[in-house]
Amino acid sequence: MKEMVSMMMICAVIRPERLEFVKKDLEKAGIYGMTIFDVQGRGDQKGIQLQYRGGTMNVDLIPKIMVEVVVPDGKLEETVGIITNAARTGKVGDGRIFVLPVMKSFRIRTGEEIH
Amino acid sequence: MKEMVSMMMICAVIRPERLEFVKKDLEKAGIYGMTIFDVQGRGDQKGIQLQYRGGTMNVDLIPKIMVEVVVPDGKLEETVGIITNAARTGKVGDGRIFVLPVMKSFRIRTGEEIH
Amino acid sequence: MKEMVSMMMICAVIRPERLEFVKKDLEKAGIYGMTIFDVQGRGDQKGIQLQYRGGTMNVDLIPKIMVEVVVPDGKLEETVGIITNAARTGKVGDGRIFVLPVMKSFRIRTGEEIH
Amino acid sequence: MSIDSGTTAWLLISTALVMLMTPAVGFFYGGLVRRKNFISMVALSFIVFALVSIQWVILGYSLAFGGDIGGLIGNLQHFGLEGLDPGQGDTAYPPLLFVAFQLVFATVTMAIVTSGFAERVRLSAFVLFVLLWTTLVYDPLAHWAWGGGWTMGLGSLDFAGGTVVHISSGFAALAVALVIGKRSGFGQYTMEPHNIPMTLLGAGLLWFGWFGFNAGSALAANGLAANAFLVTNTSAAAGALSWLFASWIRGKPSSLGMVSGAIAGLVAITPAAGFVTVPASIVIGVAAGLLCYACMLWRINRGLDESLDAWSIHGMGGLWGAIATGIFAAAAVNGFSGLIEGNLQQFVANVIGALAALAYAFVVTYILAFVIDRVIGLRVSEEEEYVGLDLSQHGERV
Amino acid sequence: MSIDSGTTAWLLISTALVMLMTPAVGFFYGGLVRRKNFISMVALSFIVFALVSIQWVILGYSLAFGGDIGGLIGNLQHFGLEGLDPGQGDTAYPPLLFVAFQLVFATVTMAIVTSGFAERVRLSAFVLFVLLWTTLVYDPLAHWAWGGGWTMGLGSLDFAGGTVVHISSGFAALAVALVIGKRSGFGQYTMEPHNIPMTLLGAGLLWFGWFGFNAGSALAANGLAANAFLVTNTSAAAGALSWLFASWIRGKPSSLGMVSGAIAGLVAITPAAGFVTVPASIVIGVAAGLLCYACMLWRINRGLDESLDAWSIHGMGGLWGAIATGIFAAAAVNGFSGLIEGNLQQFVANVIGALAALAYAFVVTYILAFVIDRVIGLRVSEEEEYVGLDLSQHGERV
Amino acid sequence: MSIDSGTTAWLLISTALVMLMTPAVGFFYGGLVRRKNFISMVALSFIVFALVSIQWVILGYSLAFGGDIGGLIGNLQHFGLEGLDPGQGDTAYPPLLFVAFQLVFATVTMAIVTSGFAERVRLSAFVLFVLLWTTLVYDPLAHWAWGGGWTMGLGSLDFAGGTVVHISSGFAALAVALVIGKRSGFGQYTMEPHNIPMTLLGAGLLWFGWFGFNAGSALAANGLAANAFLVTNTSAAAGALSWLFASWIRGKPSSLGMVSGAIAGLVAITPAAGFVTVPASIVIGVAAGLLCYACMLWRINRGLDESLDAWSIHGMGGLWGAIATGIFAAAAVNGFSGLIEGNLQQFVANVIGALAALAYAFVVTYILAFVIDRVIGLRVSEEEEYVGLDLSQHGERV
Ligand SMILES: Nc1ncnc2c1ncn2[C@@H]1O[C@H](COP(=O)(O)OP(=O)(O)O)[C@@H](O)[C@H]1O
Ligand SMILES: Nc1ncnc2c1ncn2[C@@H]1O[C@H](COP(=O)(O)OP(=O)(O)O)[C@@H](O)[C@H]1O
Ligand SMILES: Nc1ncnc2c1ncn2[C@@H]1O[C@H](COP(=O)(O)OP(=O)(O)O)[C@@H](O)[C@H]1O
Repeated sequence: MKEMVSMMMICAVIRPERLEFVKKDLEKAGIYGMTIFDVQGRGDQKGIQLQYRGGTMNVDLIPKIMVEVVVPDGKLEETVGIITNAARTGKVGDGRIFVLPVMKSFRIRTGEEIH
Repeated sequence: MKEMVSMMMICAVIRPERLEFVKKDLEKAGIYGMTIFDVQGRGDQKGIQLQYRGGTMNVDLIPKIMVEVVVPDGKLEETVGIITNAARTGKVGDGRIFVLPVMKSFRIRTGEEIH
Repeated sequence: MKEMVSMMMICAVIRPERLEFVKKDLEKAGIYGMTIFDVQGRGDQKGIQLQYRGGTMNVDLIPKIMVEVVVPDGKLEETVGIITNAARTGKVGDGRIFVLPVMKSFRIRTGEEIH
Repeated sequence: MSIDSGTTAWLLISTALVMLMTPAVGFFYGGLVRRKNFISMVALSFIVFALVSIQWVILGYSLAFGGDIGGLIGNLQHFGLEGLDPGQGDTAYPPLLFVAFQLVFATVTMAIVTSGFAERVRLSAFVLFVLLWTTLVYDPLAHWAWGGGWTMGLGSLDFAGGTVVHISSGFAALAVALVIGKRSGFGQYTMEPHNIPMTLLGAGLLWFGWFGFNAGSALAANGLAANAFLVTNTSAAAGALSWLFASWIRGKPSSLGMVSGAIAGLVAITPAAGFVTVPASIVIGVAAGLLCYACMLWRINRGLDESLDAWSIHGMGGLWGAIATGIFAAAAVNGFSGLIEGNLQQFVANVIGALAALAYAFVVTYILAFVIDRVIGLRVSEEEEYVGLDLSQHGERV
Repeated sequence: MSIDSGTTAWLLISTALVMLMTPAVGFFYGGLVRRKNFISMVALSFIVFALVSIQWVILGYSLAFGGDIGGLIGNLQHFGLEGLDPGQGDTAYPPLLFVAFQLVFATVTMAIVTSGFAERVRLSAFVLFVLLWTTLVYDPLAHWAWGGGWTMGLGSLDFAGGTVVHISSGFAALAVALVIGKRSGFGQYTMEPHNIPMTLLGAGLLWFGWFGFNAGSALAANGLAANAFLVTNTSAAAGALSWLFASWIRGKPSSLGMVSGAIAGLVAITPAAGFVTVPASIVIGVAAGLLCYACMLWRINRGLDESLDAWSIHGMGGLWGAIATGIFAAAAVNGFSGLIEGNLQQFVANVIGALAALAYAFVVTYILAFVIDRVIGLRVSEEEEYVGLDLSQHGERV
Repeated sequence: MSIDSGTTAWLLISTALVMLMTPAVGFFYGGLVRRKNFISMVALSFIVFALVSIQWVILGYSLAFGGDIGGLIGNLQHFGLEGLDPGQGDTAYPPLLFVAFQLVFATVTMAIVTSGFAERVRLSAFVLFVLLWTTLVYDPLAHWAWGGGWTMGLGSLDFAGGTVVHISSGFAALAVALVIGKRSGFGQYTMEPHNIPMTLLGAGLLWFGWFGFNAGSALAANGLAANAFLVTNTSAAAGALSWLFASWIRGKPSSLGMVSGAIAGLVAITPAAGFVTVPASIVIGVAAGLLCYACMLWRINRGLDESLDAWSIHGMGGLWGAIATGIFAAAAVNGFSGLIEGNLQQFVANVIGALAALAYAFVVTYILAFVIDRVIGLRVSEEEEYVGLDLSQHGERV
């Protein structure tokens, strides 16, 4: 598959308040292209436990931002590293990064394929 | 590819009103991690036909929820089964599940790779 | 991989105002299924530069629409072509198309796998 | 009697304040439904306002305030506002202004009823229902209580519309809900309010408009209006707090609970506003919040889909208010005594007035809704309901 | 003449009600544009309010209501409100209150004009335009109709601003739209209203505020005010229903159509409110809804991007209202007769007054917009327009 | 003295207008916070309204307006509104109406203070704080300035609440913010306002309600009310423009800047509205916009998280207004002269009145917040704050 897939889509689920840092750090590394959208997520911790009088209340879907960055294979590690560092607070809920293979990639404006 | 890809991303487009059931059933099976967001979709039925006086009106984009769950290969079948059952009403518009290969997966908090 | 993957997910990031055209042209070609959602993106141009008095201001995240269409391998080229043509204005910001492999695909209503 | 400019100024602005309550009901309700029915819910309130505005000047005013026929209804002497001179009359305000002031009561009453139709009514059937309901239910009830009808003769006290407006609309909504049936999916999955801030906005505007409703009903800018104003506000605040704290004991104190309690307090003080003191209004408001909260819980437990709780808040709150008026009326305020001051007769008259309005509104509405449903169908199709009324009835989308 | 407290109370609150109409126009328009221009649209209305408020107390009031110069304009005797005593005057209300009441008319007129600028105006050019337009167009027209100018002398009737406010702003918006050009993409893809509930909110507040506008224009709390109040509401309701049903025949009955019809009815009754009866107001409202709907369809067919329909609703609705006043004026209401009561002269005077306002507003606005466009540029760059005015003009985002 | 209906009508509606300001503050603030705290912010304003409404009729009114005890506080003669007859009194309006009018001032003051609590307060602690603050801070200050207390005796002028309402709430918010601490993440990442249109809506309603606040404070419908009305509007407009243009020089002219400037202008004119002329109000408004803008920039630079700028706008704007009243008061308006007319004494009295309110409000609030924080905890847990107050305090979600 390595030979066939030369680009990767990095799907990073991050805390909304870390977006600015991720954007800036990617920019510094010359990585501008990205697509983001609002999501909600729960992780292995099953959300956040709120102390609530006698009992507790569980808020299980927490707002996050999904950042999708498509990069050539060679830039994968660097990009993942940058995002990880910029998005990390060290506390539960920092999120995940999933890397998906991209078979092909096109620029709509020109119709050309990007490699 | 099976050897290289050990995790799968399940992208399930479901009816918004079935989300609670999907969440609960996955929880029961010990599957907590998920990312969701609002989408709109049309299926092969080209949306919903509304009787409208003489004529008809076609509403072609219907609100849905996208549920993304990344699971290890071994849990794929079970997870798909749970979602399918929980999301099903039996009527047109129940949605689709697409399974995408995940090349790598990281936990941002620790930076570690997840297998 | 070709043998194992018989469907592809086309992820097209397009201008919101081109959505109608993309929808109509796909419809003409008999392609109805699609899932869309609102995203924001920046491309290699780092967003849009606004002349702003003495200085300039950079708006780097521009609203786009993500159109996801899952098609059998055989229809990939045609579909990409249709989307590209319908979404193109020829100006910077027209967007990208990324093609991801789909391992499996199910119809929730029936539980059947789609090929 | 010559026109008094101060009285007239107060009635003019009161009328405008009450007018605002109709769209406010729309926003209050609109925030509570699902996103796909937001526009529909607000639009219903505007449609009500437009239809009833026209019906009232042509027919409704005369049915309510025309010469009495057997204590039941007014005659057609004022059809098309015939015989009303804009400038003269035997009141300190112009007769036409009274027409306008009463008009906005008729509209907001009808708007409250939309609770029972929420998220599932066919627009064409709704238009028909509005025209018939306001004519067959509201106009007679207004005549009974204020236009020289039999409950007025009985001495039943209703300062600003506890029976005419709230009991009638609340129980009408219940009847409608029974006929039209539950929303598809009700009880199977949660139907969360999609835009709570819009409901809070509606609540704020309702509270604001209610000063015109109750203090305007003094029909003068005097001490009675001031009393009505202050007890109205006090009861609303008391209702908000009692519901808030009651729900806090059971779980989280929601903002929706708080404003529901405020509306409950406003409803309950409505018939009493010109008869009770401020301390009594605290009691009335606290009880209204608790009662309506309990009624809402009961309704939900029973699986009744009177969707936006017009019944538990307006119906039951109005019932409590009518009874409370018979209990707490204080001679010092307006010359009328209630049970506490030993006047059992007043209490009985008020109970009779309230139950009569309740029974009449419920029964006639039930029949009306039933007939319309059989003849042209009250409810949209399953697909239209699934897609939402915004799209299916108006071709619009939030 | 000594101050009457009732009259003064009514004018105070009427002024506040009309003040609310300017942000209401902002929300009405803001819901109709695309999301990226929502803040801009509301902000324009606030900017208008602030700028015209200052211009009016310094210069505008004097130009409109200062001593007459040749029937065309007022002199500068009240520059900076010079010579106006807060407490005394020859009216039953304080002179300063009249200044405030007229001020809010000037602001809302200007706010309506923003329709023609929607989603494409450069903020700096807009500021300049506002200051010049209110001085060169609004102030003279207000003088003509109400300040002792030539149309007033002619006997042309305009109770609350059909010519001064609506014809002038509607045709000004048309002129602006012609100069500034279509929004990029107009006619190529649909530009859907992004937030219909906010438009409905704006409509509700406009309807509410309009009671101050029309009934306040009686300048007294009396039978005339009551008449104006009731015909205003009736015409609005009639307009809402006629547009609703007309559009229902062609397709889905949209909530936007309904509130557009209500505004059309409110516009048309504005010049007539103090002169016509309730039955006449039904006719005026129904016709307004149908006419303005037809004008809107015509405009869209013609590919004209007068984006938010100030022209079809305020311009054409105002024109109809001015003419209708000449037709339906009834002596019983206010001593003036129209065509129906055989007074051709009144009809002619009203037509002349309306056409004069129309021509003056259109021509002067066109020249003004044209000159500003050439000198400093009225329109944002293509990129700024694409990104939206919220971001490009205000650096803000919904 | 017999009741005057015009005066009463104006006070009734003014009370309703001021009532609307409390939810308006909720929406103004709600749009400025992050989405997860929108409901909370609006709910706080409703809770304030309900709590203070009850406290006022039981205790607050008597503390503020009961018989004077040493110039510091009122006695309990009016506990539970004891001894107030709805109908009679020595004013042209009913005594109960004065209770209601003053009530809505107490509520809006408290609502402004929520700025310092934004996005991090525990609901139960807040309820306690409200009851104590309005009793220990607001009621005495109201007594000092209006109820026969020592600053009133001193001759310090405060027409509609510059010291009592604005200085006190602004500096109280500052004290609260110091005690409760910064929002987690403040200064590390941007916390953008999540719904600017709702803030603009709140601003529009505040501007509207402020006419009742200032012109209502004339306690009559006369020339003084008209003057207060017009200078209020003028100062608001001037403040909006000065902040707008000042921020334009530094960057984009934001809509939030503009409405903040308008509020600044409204705040500053509040104590002055019945004493200064229209030209002076332009100066007061322009200066208010610039001063409050500078204070906001200073606060942000200092890393102070008084989150929604009650301090810079109400606190500092109110301070400027109180001083400006001492400067610009013109005998022609209301018989009082300020510094400009050579009356140094007035200036000194006003400065003393302002500083006393400032010091008292700041110190007592600080102690109060500190004690509550130690005893039961003012702030939610880190998790609750992260999830947002809507969910964690109310169990609701936008
Ligand atoms: N298995 C999964 N599939 C899809 N999304 C996931 C999965 N696990 C976590 N996520 C996403 O990552 C987010 C953070 O996960 P969480 O477990 O809370 O953080 P952490 O990785 O710090 O333990 C979740 O809110 C969710 O959006
Ligand atoms: N080819 C496709 N590509 C992407 N999304 C699809 C595709 N087909 C269907 N979907 C998504 O699945 C949803 C349900 O599809 P639909 O055909 O209506 O249901 P059913 O599978 O019950 O026939 C659609 O709304 C859309 O979001
Ligand atoms: N590397 C990338 N990864 C993810 N999304 C991208 C990437 N590059 C571009 N995009 C998406 O495509 C959109 C258009 O890209 P842009 O570079 O502005 O257009 P063009 O392809 O015309 O140069 C962006 O707004 C973004 O959403």
